[in-house]
Amino acid sequence: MDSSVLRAYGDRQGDGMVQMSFVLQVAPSARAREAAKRFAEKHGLKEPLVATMEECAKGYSYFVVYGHSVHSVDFSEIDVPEVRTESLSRTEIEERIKSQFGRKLVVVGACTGSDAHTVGIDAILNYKGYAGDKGLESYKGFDVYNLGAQVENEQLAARARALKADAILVSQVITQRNCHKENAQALIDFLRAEGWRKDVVLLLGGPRIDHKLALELGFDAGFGTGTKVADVASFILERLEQIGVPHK
Amino acid sequence: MDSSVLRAYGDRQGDGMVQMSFVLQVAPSARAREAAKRFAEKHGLKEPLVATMEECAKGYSYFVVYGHSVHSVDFSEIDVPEVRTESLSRTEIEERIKSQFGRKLVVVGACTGSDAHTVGIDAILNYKGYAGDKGLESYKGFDVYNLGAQVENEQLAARARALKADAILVSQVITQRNCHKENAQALIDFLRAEGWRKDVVLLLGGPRIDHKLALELGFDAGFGTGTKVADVASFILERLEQIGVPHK
Amino acid sequence: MASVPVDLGQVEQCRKIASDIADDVQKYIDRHTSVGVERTMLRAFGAEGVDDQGVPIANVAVDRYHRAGLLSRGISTLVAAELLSGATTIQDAAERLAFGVALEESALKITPEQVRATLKPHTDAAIARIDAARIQRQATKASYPPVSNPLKYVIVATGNIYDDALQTKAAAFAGADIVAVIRATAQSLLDYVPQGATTEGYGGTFATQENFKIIRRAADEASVEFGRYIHQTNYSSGLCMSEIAWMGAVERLDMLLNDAMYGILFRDINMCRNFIDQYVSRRIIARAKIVINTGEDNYLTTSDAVEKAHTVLSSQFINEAFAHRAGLTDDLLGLGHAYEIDPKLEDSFLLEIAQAQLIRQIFASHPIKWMPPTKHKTGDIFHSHVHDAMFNLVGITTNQSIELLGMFSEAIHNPMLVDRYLSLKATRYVFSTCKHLGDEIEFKPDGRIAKRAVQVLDEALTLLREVERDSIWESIGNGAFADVKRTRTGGRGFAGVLERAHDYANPILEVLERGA
Amino acid sequence: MASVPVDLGQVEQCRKIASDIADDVQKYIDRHTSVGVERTMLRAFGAEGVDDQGVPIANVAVDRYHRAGLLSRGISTLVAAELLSGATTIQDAAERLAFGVALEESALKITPEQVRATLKPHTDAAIARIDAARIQRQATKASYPPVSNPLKYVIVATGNIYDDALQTKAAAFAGADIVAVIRATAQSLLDYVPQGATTEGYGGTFATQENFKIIRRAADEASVEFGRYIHQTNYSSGLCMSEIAWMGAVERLDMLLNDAMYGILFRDINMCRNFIDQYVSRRIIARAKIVINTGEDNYLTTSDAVEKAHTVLSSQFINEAFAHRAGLTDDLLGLGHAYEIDPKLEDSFLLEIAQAQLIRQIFASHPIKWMPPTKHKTGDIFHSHVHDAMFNLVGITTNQSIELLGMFSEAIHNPMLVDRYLSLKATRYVFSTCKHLGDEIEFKPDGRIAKRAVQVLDEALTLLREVERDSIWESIGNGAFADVKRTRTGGRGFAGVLERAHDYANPILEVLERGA
Ligand code: B12
Ligand code: B12
Ligand SMILES: Cc1ncc(COP(=O)(O)O)c(C=O)c1O
Ligand SMILES: Cc1ncc(COP(=O)(O)O)c(C=O)c1O
Repeated sequence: MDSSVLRAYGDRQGDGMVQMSFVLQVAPSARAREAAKRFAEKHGLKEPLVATMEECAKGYSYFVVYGHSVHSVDFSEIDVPEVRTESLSRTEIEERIKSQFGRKLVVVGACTGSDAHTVGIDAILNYKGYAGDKGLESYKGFDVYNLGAQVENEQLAARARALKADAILVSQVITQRNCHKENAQALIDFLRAEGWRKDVVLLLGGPRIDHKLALELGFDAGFGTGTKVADVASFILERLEQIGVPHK
Repeated sequence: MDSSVLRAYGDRQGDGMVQMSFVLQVAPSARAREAAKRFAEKHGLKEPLVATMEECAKGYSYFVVYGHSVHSVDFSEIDVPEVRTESLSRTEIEERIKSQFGRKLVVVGACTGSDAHTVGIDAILNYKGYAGDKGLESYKGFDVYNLGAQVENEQLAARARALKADAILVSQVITQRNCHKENAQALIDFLRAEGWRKDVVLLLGGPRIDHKLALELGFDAGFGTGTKVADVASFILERLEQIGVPHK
Repeated sequence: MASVPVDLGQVEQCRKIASDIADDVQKYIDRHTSVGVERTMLRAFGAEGVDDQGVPIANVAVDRYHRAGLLSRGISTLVAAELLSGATTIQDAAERLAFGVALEESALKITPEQVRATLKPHTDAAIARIDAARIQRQATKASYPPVSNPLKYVIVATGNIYDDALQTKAAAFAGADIVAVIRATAQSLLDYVPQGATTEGYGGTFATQENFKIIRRAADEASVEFGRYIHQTNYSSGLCMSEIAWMGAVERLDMLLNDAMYGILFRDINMCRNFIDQYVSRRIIARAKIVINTGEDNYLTTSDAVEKAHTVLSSQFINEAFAHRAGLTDDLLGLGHAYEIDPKLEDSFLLEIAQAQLIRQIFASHPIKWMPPTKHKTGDIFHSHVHDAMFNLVGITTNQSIELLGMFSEAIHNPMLVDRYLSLKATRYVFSTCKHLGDEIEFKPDGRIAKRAVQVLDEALTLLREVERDSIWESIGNGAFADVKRTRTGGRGFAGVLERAHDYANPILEVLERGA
Repeated sequence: MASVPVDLGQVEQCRKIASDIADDVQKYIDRHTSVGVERTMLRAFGAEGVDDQGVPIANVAVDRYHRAGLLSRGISTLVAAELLSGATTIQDAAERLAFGVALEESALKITPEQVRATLKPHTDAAIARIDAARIQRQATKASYPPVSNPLKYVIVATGNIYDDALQTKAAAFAGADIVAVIRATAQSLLDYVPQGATTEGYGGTFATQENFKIIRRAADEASVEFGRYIHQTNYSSGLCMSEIAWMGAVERLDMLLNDAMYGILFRDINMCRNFIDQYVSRRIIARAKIVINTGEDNYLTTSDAVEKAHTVLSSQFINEAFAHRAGLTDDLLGLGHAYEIDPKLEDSFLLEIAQAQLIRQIFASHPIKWMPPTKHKTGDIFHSHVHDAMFNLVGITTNQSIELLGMFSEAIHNPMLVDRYLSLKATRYVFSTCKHLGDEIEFKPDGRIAKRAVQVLDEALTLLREVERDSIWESIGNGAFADVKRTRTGGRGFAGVLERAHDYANPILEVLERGA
């Protein structure tokens, strides 16, 4: 077998074992069990085993099914953008800011739109950080402005401009009906219209954000679940070096 | 929408939401996440959300994915045999045995082959039963012989014949490599060869047994998880009345 | 019953300080009103409907006179003036206020006494509506067998109120005692209450009076079907907190999320506005005998739950003090707290028990609201389910009153039907298998659990002293709660705050303040 | 540490009675041997290989002389005879015994002393092999940091030993301390040990010497990789229990499932055969200082766990008594018990705690083996995971020693890689979050937990008295344990039991019996 072809792994190479759970609008019965089995089969599960069938609401059944999936993906064909910056240590970051810029880098961040989930952006920006990983404020080389929650794009842009921000950090946690995409996109449009999009590093973050999405929306990078502060700092540095921001 | 067409139900009619979990032989990475997403898509999941990706063994990742399944099953097309005997009450059973047969019905049961899982057959046969549902032994109308575990088919057949059994009850819990099917089938073949298959009610039971399978193997009925004693008694009665077993 | 050591002297001091803190604010409250409060009164008199843009008439009328600078006399004064100038009904008066010829200065030359007299029948009717709803609700509830604590509380949030109704029944089927319909993400920032039944919500379903009715009907049907009283909950929070309190009161809601400070901290609602609105909302809630759920649990989703445990307790004393000032009795105070300590922390379970037990003992006659882990949940739904089981265990062992059930899909989506089903199933199991655990164990008097409880109360007292020293206005400015800092004039809705004129009148509020 | 009241006088009585019960059987054991025992000795001397049908030479030789009626002198006597008649090596002797010219009566005219003398170097070598393996194992283990209780024990069961090896490493990666390779369903009924590496097992992988080696290598590699000692376990049970004990001893297994009565009750192995075999297997295990795991947990998968809790305790006393007679010390006795009470039973958690704590206290210096819920598991994997969490909680709170991890897929299949991963993750979480819970609580001295513990010990004593009165042979006949009834001459393998001749010799067993 081509080693780049991935199949599900239960306990032995190639067994294709996957687990599914779902609800069908039918009360438990032998026919309902058969329906669940066929439903699983439609997904490409061979020899599906209906492990449980329980009435979870009147006239609805909940099923857990195991089966051998016939599907596979070719890993060699998958190419997604990843943030490839090498992650620097705290000392490296501090030194490089000193040597390359000779001044503090200004960073402005917010949780925008109607989103009030500040914990993520605080984790990246605030001194205290999250789970022992201290935020950018704890670095001598950064001057940090955290505008908090529910900040409108215009407001964020205005503050960033006034502060001569080197980087703008946007957090989007609420993703219902893709409001995060619209909202993030709107910021980019606004900065472009104002003509200074290119002068600033723009980062997007949140649990449902990935680098690919951020790039598509016009950001320089995207950071998802479990992002470490040093990774963000390293990326900002590298990117600023690329766009050649002057020693203000 | 045709109301007999079943789609998965998350929280709103037609949302098709299903949950899957599986392991792929790849370490966590953005590419691995994308692989999981595509893998889910192959199963017919639209907009799959990879909720978690964790390294569960060196070089293996475990994923939980949610997505909107495009599949459906037409419930009206599903027709599986079900044990349709009306379940009688204890008093009804006792009275009917008295009136229809005027004697005790002889029942012989065992857990056959290398299978040693007696709890299920004990639940059906022994006085004590299981979870408050007392076994056939607790009925005046039944004369019960429980041969226990690991009983060979020949042994079971011989005892049943000697005891002039009205019904033989076989339990099969172990199903690895379909050993239950082979083993159950072998009993039927043996009885057929001996020429008295038709004179006795033959029941198969166990957590992986269903009526359909039991019929296919040549039994009169199959009983799965959660079987109630009264259902079994009712079926035996009805079936004996059908085949017209004499008042011995 | 297992217990932790509680210094009753310290508790008394905390209560005393919280009282002083609230008194300071209450003076401010009593001199002010807000557009939200006035809209509430207009609705309470019976004004209904929206304009051709869908803006509620209550808003149109109140905003118009607020702009005109005449609202400081109170909308009741204006209604009375319209009635005296020929309006035939409250609705007619409201429509005139909204769209009619602007009232002349002269029409306002009525005294508060005249206002009260003119509005007397309408004031009585408003109060009677609350009372009738309360009586009906209490009678219905009494007709079912009592349920033992913790009550099992789940949320539904499909965005479509008819689906929500279906899910309400499904939740009841699966064993829920309380169903809350979650609101759309930004409703708390809307300075009006949407109208009618919602079928296209945004991560939740709007709180509207019609929606309340639809869910009440579903819950009532479920009560009959399952022989258990099904409680209904919604949010009296945000810029319309007092209007929603009114709607909840007359539509027979059993509980309302309602907090003296949540809006300030988590929704950036202006402090002044929020303090005024919470007071009036609570006056209504007190009359309706609805149980409130406060929001201190949110502090721990924001700050670290070990470091900031005491902020929850301090805030509960403050919430209690504010509530007492609005006529709420202890049996209506569902003070919020939560199981939010980082599960990776060794012995974190002991800290959770300590906190839960401490709060249970300090607020012994209060229907404590106990929130599940959320912040440290991940997309690993299997593990998340176990995390919730540990939470359930603390809930039953420390005898919490109202338990919001954890959902294994917390980090992923609003709970689906089956998520709720499985959560209820697991909770029923833990509650039953551990039914008398709390009665059977004792905590070592000098052990980790006891010490933690002592420490949290200590720290809470210290924080309360600081808040008293600085005043609550300043303390919120310094980030005393949830690490969030707000200023007195910042935040949303400040423009809707106004000082009461010396001849301000609010007959409904006056009756509520006088009590039965 | 929380504790339940234990009447030490009752405990002493239980021990005394169990001793008497075992003494009675031991008299029988000392006068008999079995084909299994004799095969073990032949292997221990160094006989290897299979015939052209794949039947082990040990079987061919032993069966041949058993049929010939000459086995009552012991296979050692026959080996010595072959050596004295010209066989050059043990292997040569064994092959002659298997395939060669049958020994003449005259060749057997050697005395036990001659047998011992002739076999001295081989006996010494056999013992030295055990000792060397033990020393190596202990040294390796000592080179890693000690692990705290409960040890986390998982099973692998792919049917292919190379996959099992891979899964062993995966389990170690996820935090397992102990890995057991489950055997194929019917191996215990085989009267021979299969040979070589297994790649096509039936719901498990055969216990073979080669398989033991392969897993030991994987576990050793994992120990190095993860800096934690990974223990290996298998089953010394069934018709080959003593042979497998030997293999386990020399292949450096850390634990063996080994019980004085399991085979009788759950495998319908003949009582006489099983008692003889367990004794010899334990003599070897004692020398190797392997920890045994007894099988009382199985009683509760068969009978009701509330009604029959005391049968577990009674049987543990009996297993202990048998073990002492075979030279096993308490630190090697992993007495089994289980969390098998119907979870639907109110307060079942209290009963589980009571039992777990009682056994922990009575067998305070024993490495108790604690088994997860299995019987009441269903295919609802989410719920099953929660059920296991409650089990884990009792494990850490009552400080069990060896905990078999529950699997959420228990009712479905042998655990897959991810099932094990999730179970380990959840167990690590519960153990850590509740690390010192047991130190922090006390059980009410007269509460439900305490009373239950007292009751179980009471009933255990009563049952032991009955067993003593009736003898164990009769008691098993009456269904005293696991509701299973067996007769003295019924069951499998009785034909392989034989009385020792007056000049029976078994030099290896003699050394083992003499001890160091
Ligand atoms: C805490 C919390 C809250 C708190 C927020 C408190 C606060 N001050 O932030 C409160 C209680 C107020 C709250 C309210 C609501 N919440 Co909320 N909440 C959560 C919760 C439990 C945890 C989020 C969190 O703090 N995670 C910890 C942080 C550290 O992780 P993170 O945000 O992912 O951040 C990391 C990375 O993503 C990254 N990152 C994040 N941002 C950025 C930005 C940049 C530039 C970079 C580089 C990196 C980066 O770095 C961080 C560190 O690694 C989640 C569920 C969950 N467990 O995820 C729900 C959740 C996010 N909430 C949700 C919802 C729906 C709401 C409400 C709308 C509910 C309602 N209807 O009333 C309200 C409204 C809030 C609003 N308008 O925004 C949903 C969102 C669904 C969705 N995807 O749209 C969730 C998933 C819960 C659920 N199951 O429904 N919530
Ligand atoms: C208890 C148990 C044991 C006990 C059995 C004790 C005993 N005296 O029966 C012990 C510990 C000895 C045991 C051993 C083994 N077990 Co086991 N065991 C179980 C367990 C935990 C519960 C089964 C049970 O008792 N259920 C309760 C009864 C009441 O339910 P039931 O059997 O379904 O019976 C009901 C119906 O099915 C029906 N019914 C059943 N039979 C019949 C017959 C008739 C005629 C009728 C009408 C109805 C009927 O009515 C009953 C009442 O409603 C299951 C896991 C689980 N939770 O299901 C594993 C399980 C069945 N065991 C399993 C295995 C692999 C083994 C072993 C092979 C493990 C090993 N490698 O060592 C051994 C060997 C046993 C052997 N040779 O048979 C697997 C089987 C996998 C498979 N499908 O093939 C399971 C699923 C565990 C797992 N996850 O791997 N086991
Ligand atoms: C007191 C209170 N109000 C309201 C909410 C809900 O938020 P929103 O105002 O967005 O509806 C919460 C959520 O936890 C709360 O605790
Ligand atoms: C002591 C003992 N031996 C063996 C086994 C396993 O069964 P088998 O003999 O089929 O390998 C168990 C299972 O629980 C056991 O407890």
